[in-house]
Amino acid sequence: MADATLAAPAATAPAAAPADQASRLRFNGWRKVVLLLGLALLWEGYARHLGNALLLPTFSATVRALVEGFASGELLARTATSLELLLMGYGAGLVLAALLTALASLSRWGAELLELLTAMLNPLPAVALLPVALLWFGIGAPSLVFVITHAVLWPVALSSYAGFRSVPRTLRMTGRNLGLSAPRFIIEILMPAALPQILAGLRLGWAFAWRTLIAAELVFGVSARSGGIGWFIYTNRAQLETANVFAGLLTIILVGLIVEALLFRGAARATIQRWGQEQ
Amino acid sequence: MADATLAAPAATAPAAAPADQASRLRFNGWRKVVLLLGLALLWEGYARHLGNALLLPTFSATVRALVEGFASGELLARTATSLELLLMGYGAGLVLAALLTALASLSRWGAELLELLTAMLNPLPAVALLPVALLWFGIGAPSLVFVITHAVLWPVALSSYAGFRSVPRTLRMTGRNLGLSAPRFIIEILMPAALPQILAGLRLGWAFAWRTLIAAELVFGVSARSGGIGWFIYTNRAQLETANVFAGLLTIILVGLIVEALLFRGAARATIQRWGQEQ
Amino acid sequence: PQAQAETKELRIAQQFGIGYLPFIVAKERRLIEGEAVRAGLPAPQVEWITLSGAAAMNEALIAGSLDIASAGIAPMILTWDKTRGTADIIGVAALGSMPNVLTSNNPAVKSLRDFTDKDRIALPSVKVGFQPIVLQMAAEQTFGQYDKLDNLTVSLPHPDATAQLLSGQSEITAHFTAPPFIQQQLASGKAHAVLNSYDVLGGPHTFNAAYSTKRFVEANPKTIAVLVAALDAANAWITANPAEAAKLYIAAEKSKLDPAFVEAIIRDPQVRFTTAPERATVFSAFLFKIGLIKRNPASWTELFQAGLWTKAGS
Amino acid sequence: MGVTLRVAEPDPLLSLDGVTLRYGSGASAVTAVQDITVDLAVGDRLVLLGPSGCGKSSLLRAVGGFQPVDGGRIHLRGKPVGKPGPDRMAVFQEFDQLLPWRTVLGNVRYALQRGRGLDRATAGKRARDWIGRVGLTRVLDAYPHTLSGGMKQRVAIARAFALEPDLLLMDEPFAALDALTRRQMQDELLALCEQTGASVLFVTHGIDEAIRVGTHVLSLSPHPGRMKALIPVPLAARQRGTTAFAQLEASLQADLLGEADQDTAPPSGERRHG
Amino acid sequence: MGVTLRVAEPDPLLSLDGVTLRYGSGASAVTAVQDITVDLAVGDRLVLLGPSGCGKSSLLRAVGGFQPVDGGRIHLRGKPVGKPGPDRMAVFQEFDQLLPWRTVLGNVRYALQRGRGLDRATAGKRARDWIGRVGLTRVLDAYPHTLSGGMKQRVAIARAFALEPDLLLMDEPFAALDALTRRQMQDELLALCEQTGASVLFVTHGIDEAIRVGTHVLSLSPHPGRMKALIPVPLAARQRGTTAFAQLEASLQADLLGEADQDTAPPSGERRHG
Ligand SMILES: Nc1ncnc2c1ncn2[C@@H]1O[C@H](COP(=O)(O)OP(=O)(O)OP(=O)(O)O)[C@@H](O)[C@H]1O
Ligand SMILES: Nc1ncnc2c1ncn2[C@@H]1O[C@H](COP(=O)(O)OP(=O)(O)OP(=O)(O)O)[C@@H](O)[C@H]1O
Ligand SMILES: [Mg+2]
Ligand SMILES: [Mg+2]
Repeated sequence: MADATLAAPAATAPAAAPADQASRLRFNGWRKVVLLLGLALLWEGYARHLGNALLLPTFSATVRALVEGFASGELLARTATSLELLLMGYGAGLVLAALLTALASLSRWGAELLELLTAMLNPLPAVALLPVALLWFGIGAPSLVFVITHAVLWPVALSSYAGFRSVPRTLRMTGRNLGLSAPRFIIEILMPAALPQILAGLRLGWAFAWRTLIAAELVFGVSARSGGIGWFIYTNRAQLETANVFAGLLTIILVGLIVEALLFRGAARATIQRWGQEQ
Repeated sequence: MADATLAAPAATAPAAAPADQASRLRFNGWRKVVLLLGLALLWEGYARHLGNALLLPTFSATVRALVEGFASGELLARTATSLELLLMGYGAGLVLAALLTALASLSRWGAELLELLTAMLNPLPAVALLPVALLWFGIGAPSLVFVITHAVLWPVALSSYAGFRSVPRTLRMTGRNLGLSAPRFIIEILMPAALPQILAGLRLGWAFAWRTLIAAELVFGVSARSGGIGWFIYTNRAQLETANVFAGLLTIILVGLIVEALLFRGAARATIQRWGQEQ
Repeated sequence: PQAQAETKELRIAQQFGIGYLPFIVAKERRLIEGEAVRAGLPAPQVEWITLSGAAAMNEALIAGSLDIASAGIAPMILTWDKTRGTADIIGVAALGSMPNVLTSNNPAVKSLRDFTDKDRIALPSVKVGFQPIVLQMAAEQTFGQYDKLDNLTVSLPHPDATAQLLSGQSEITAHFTAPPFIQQQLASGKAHAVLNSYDVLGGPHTFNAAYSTKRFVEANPKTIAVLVAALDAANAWITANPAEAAKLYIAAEKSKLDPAFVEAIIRDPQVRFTTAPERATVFSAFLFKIGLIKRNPASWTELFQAGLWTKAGS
Repeated sequence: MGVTLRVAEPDPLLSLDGVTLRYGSGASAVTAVQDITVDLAVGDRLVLLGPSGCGKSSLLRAVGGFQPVDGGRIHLRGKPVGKPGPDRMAVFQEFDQLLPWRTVLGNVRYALQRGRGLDRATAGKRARDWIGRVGLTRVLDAYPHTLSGGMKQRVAIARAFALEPDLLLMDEPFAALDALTRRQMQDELLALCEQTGASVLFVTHGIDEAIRVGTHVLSLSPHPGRMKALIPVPLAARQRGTTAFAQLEASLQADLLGEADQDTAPPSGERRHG
Repeated sequence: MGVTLRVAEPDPLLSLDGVTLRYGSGASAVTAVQDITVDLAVGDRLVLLGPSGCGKSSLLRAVGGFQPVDGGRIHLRGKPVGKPGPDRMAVFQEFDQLLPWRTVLGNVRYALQRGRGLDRATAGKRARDWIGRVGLTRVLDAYPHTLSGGMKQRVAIARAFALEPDLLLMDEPFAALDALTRRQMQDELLALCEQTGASVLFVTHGIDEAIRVGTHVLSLSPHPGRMKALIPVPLAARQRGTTAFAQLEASLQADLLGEADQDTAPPSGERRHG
């Protein structure tokens, strides 16, 4: 029967899964590597078939550019600059999202405000914030942090709040039964209970922070000195150094993969998977 | 005791809430209006205090520009164009997200692929897709639809998949007990069970579709004839017609509010709230 | 028979601004179609597209989504150099000469030497755009060091930079800009001119140029000739009817600008609508000197297609 | 057996006065319980006995402060019952009342820290003690999702007992337990009450359990739950095997089984077998 | 009472052969049940009786195909048990086994449509019938979250019964029901078995229920669950009040209560009261 069950769809795999967790983890890694290799080969093949290095360099050319970029130290410095901005904006976004979501779960007014602000501001592109950002924060890094915050705040708040709202009634009653204060109720009951959704929000926020950073670096007044990886991409794009452009994008992909593997997966494994909140 | 309980935090309001749902709905609307008025007043006040119409027009000036824009028919036409693109991209994104998520819940390989692609592609800015988009779809609308699809696909897929993974074991077993085929299991069990998360993903996808559309309209090329609301914003920005720029943004906000009120709230009320999946 | 081999449709991309007036006139007055008929060719299906920035132009051109791109002369030369042996782009025609001006709202700034660490110079694009290159040329002339001012530059689109400069509430104290923003800023009284690109280049120079791939130009010589003829016709018309040209521009761009204001820009003696490139080699020489291009064209004819060689370019 | 109204206690711990609970509003409103009037003195253990869906859980939730009342009043020590609090610890009917992100020990310890304000060490010690008493020392560090149904309920019981509340609200707490464990839990409950003087509101479907655990039994009519009888359990009846027990059991059994639930029992026309 | 191994059925519906179930791996592995060997003929109703946490639910899940076996084999009609299917309908122990987005009627009808391939109208008719039999006609159009615990379980029971499976897997299905409703459900179960020849695997903590429902009782030892005794229930014992019943009940009671669970029972040192 073990065979039969294993043949069943993975989505419906029995909860006994932890049984061979250790071996599975190794297995997963293996599959990821195969998939990554496959994607790289696909890229290489398509780019060669296309034969237009100005538009789409081969994977190998991109890797060469990446290695050179890191060897020269430029790509590393640019990545560091971007990551610094990103983390500041991400942090600020998380703090604001936490505050807004807390407010929303504490009072009807807060809930209405969160819903309203999310529906109104979330669709606005970063450009829309430009005038206000420049007014409040001036040129350069602080404005960038501001738009990154905007990019992170809404997805995280929306996901978390949706998570809060679907915490089962019994769990809520358990928390209230202990006479918890509002902050404790939020931090010690709602947040862990909504962690799967919060984590999904954090992942999305992270991705949108990147997107926004890159898109905004051009419009938001960065100077050659302080430019991050967006600057690297744009200047190389303007010079048709396409391999470098893709090296920059590949860097973002690599950072994404590392953060996903180390941070988000790790966090999920240490929490919601361990707690049985996720299959 | 009724008083005492009502005084309790809203987040912990008893499940008896549906009791006065009808009266509550009216109440909600009232609060929203108050909040909206407050935000409008804040805008007006701050803009007047600033006294720099070039950077930030007053709310009233923006409304005037909005009314004129709609009266002349231009804003309406632009909005219609944008909405059309948006819906196409949104639709394509949803279909792809559904396919990817289904694949991910059917096989381990699919799951790994989804996780990998999301971690890799989600952080990439629209500009990264430009070469490929141009190659595949040429300049103009199809490319725009392509990047909107990219913007919608990942948040929806990620949220849905997170939702799928946190469907309780008993519910999964119930579905499997009926010997459902894989598509049925996904459509009739996993999807409704994960609806709170899917709805959150749809909301986010909607917002990101807008953001991307506006940002991409110029990068991806439009002709004056076919330009949408992004074109409206850009041309007015190029002419320093700031009130019109904000009228364009206000239009996005209004569309966002309407879609939220009619579509997402309505959908939530007809489903997850009715089914007790959300407090 | 040869005409039939040529393209039936022509996809032309422009950017924002009055610098693209010849394109706008050709579009609105259907000059390309007219010239084609005059040359005995079937009128091509012309599609006019607006794109922002040279990079998107280049990618679209290289991807084959565009037939004719347009950008500042400096980025075009850069692209010409970068694509030698691959996409092989080549200039089709200049889109006129007009000065760009470095303006400032800081009364203390009278010349490049007066900039301090507190000043910020807004440029519409990064590093290799038209204005950054001219600024570097000026810095080279002033300080003997072309990247002397790079640390003061920030990238900000023309309209935003203009708003910032005029607001006086921002760190932006200078802006290297193009018509009509120059005239708007100067007219406001809040900014003054610090540097004129004509002075840097030593005279009138091409601002924008239209370009395509060698392959397209060679496959469609007649169409290209028609295009150049249409641009020449547009330029002639503009010069002859500045008031009407202003009105046409305002109508086509749905601009809120005052027609008299636009007309004044068109009538500005420094502004010349011509398809002949001017001082293109000054740019290429500088770009070669600072190592941005690997080959220094001996003559402007290397940069532009043969159909233009009869013009009095430089 | 008619409705035996409780003589009003002079200084009741808990007093319900004409309590009515409803769900929904307007035409679709469902009345869960109607007009419940009963007092609980300190040390009383009131067992709610009644058919499925008659509103027992709702009533417990109302007393716990989790649910508003739609008619009548609930007073605790003379004051209207307010927000939920650890003075009224509840064991809910559902299996998902443990915090999934805390271990068995963590769940009980956390409740003690927050509900009783104990420091971590003291709370941990007391938690271990109670987890031992419900027989779960083996799974001290297990997360709730790895427990069986009965084990989860025992953790919730240990948590409620450990907090030594004035009033215990227990909603079919022992339903998922085997006979032996159930008896042990009953013993623990009685011992706790004796020791701390706690009062209990207890829902069960077992008549013998009702007699064993309760000082009084409130039997409710089928949906919507109305008071059918309030029966004191004589001390003599508490011992199983005595005639007093047998008599009380028989009378309760007749009360519950005899009057068929017109609402929840299948109409005779619908039944084919049995 | 020793372990009475079942004589192998000639053509068993279900046969468990040395079944062992484990959770986790390596040092942290927990054995839920060990070495269970038993055959079920068509029409047999095997009751699993055993202390909380001894692996009854796990065993049911394994037979249902929801969980892999870690030792031994499970055969259904001679073939290794495969994926779950409507031929083995389960009533789970948890309350959240209804689809929250379907009404009471919808839940049962949907199961009939998918599990039995009936069209909507036929399925609806049969669903109504069964919902009536579990006494829930009143809440036909209610969503699960508005039901009481016992009502939810009854919907699940109606759903399982309506599908008329070959093998019913019932995990403490009547634990949340009052005595009257419980008896009605037992009757429905027995009638259904008689009518369709269904076999049943039934978990309960009630000894009287075990005797009333089962043709055989398998008593399990405390964690990890091993077979302690497999006792056939003589026809004579099925009627409550008979001496055969009383004897069997007493013997089972002694079996369950007598041998204290060394693992789950509180160590004597830890107990302070009672
Ligand atoms: N959230 C709710 N919304 C609407 N009706 C509800 C809700 N909760 C319970 N009810 C209804 O109230 C009545 C009483 O429910 P309650 O859970 O209190 O019953 P109970 O006596 O605990 O039953 P059981 O013994 O089955 O647990 C039932 O008819 C039920 O349908
Ligand atoms: N998902 C799981 N992971 C790890 N251990 C588990 C898991 N599920 C159950 N167990 C363990 O397996 C054993 C048997 O659990 P099971 O639920 O089968 O018991 P049970 O006999 O049904 O108990 P109850 O009568 O309390 O419902 C228990 O010790 C439990 O801790
Ligand atoms: Mg109940
Ligand atoms: Mg169990």
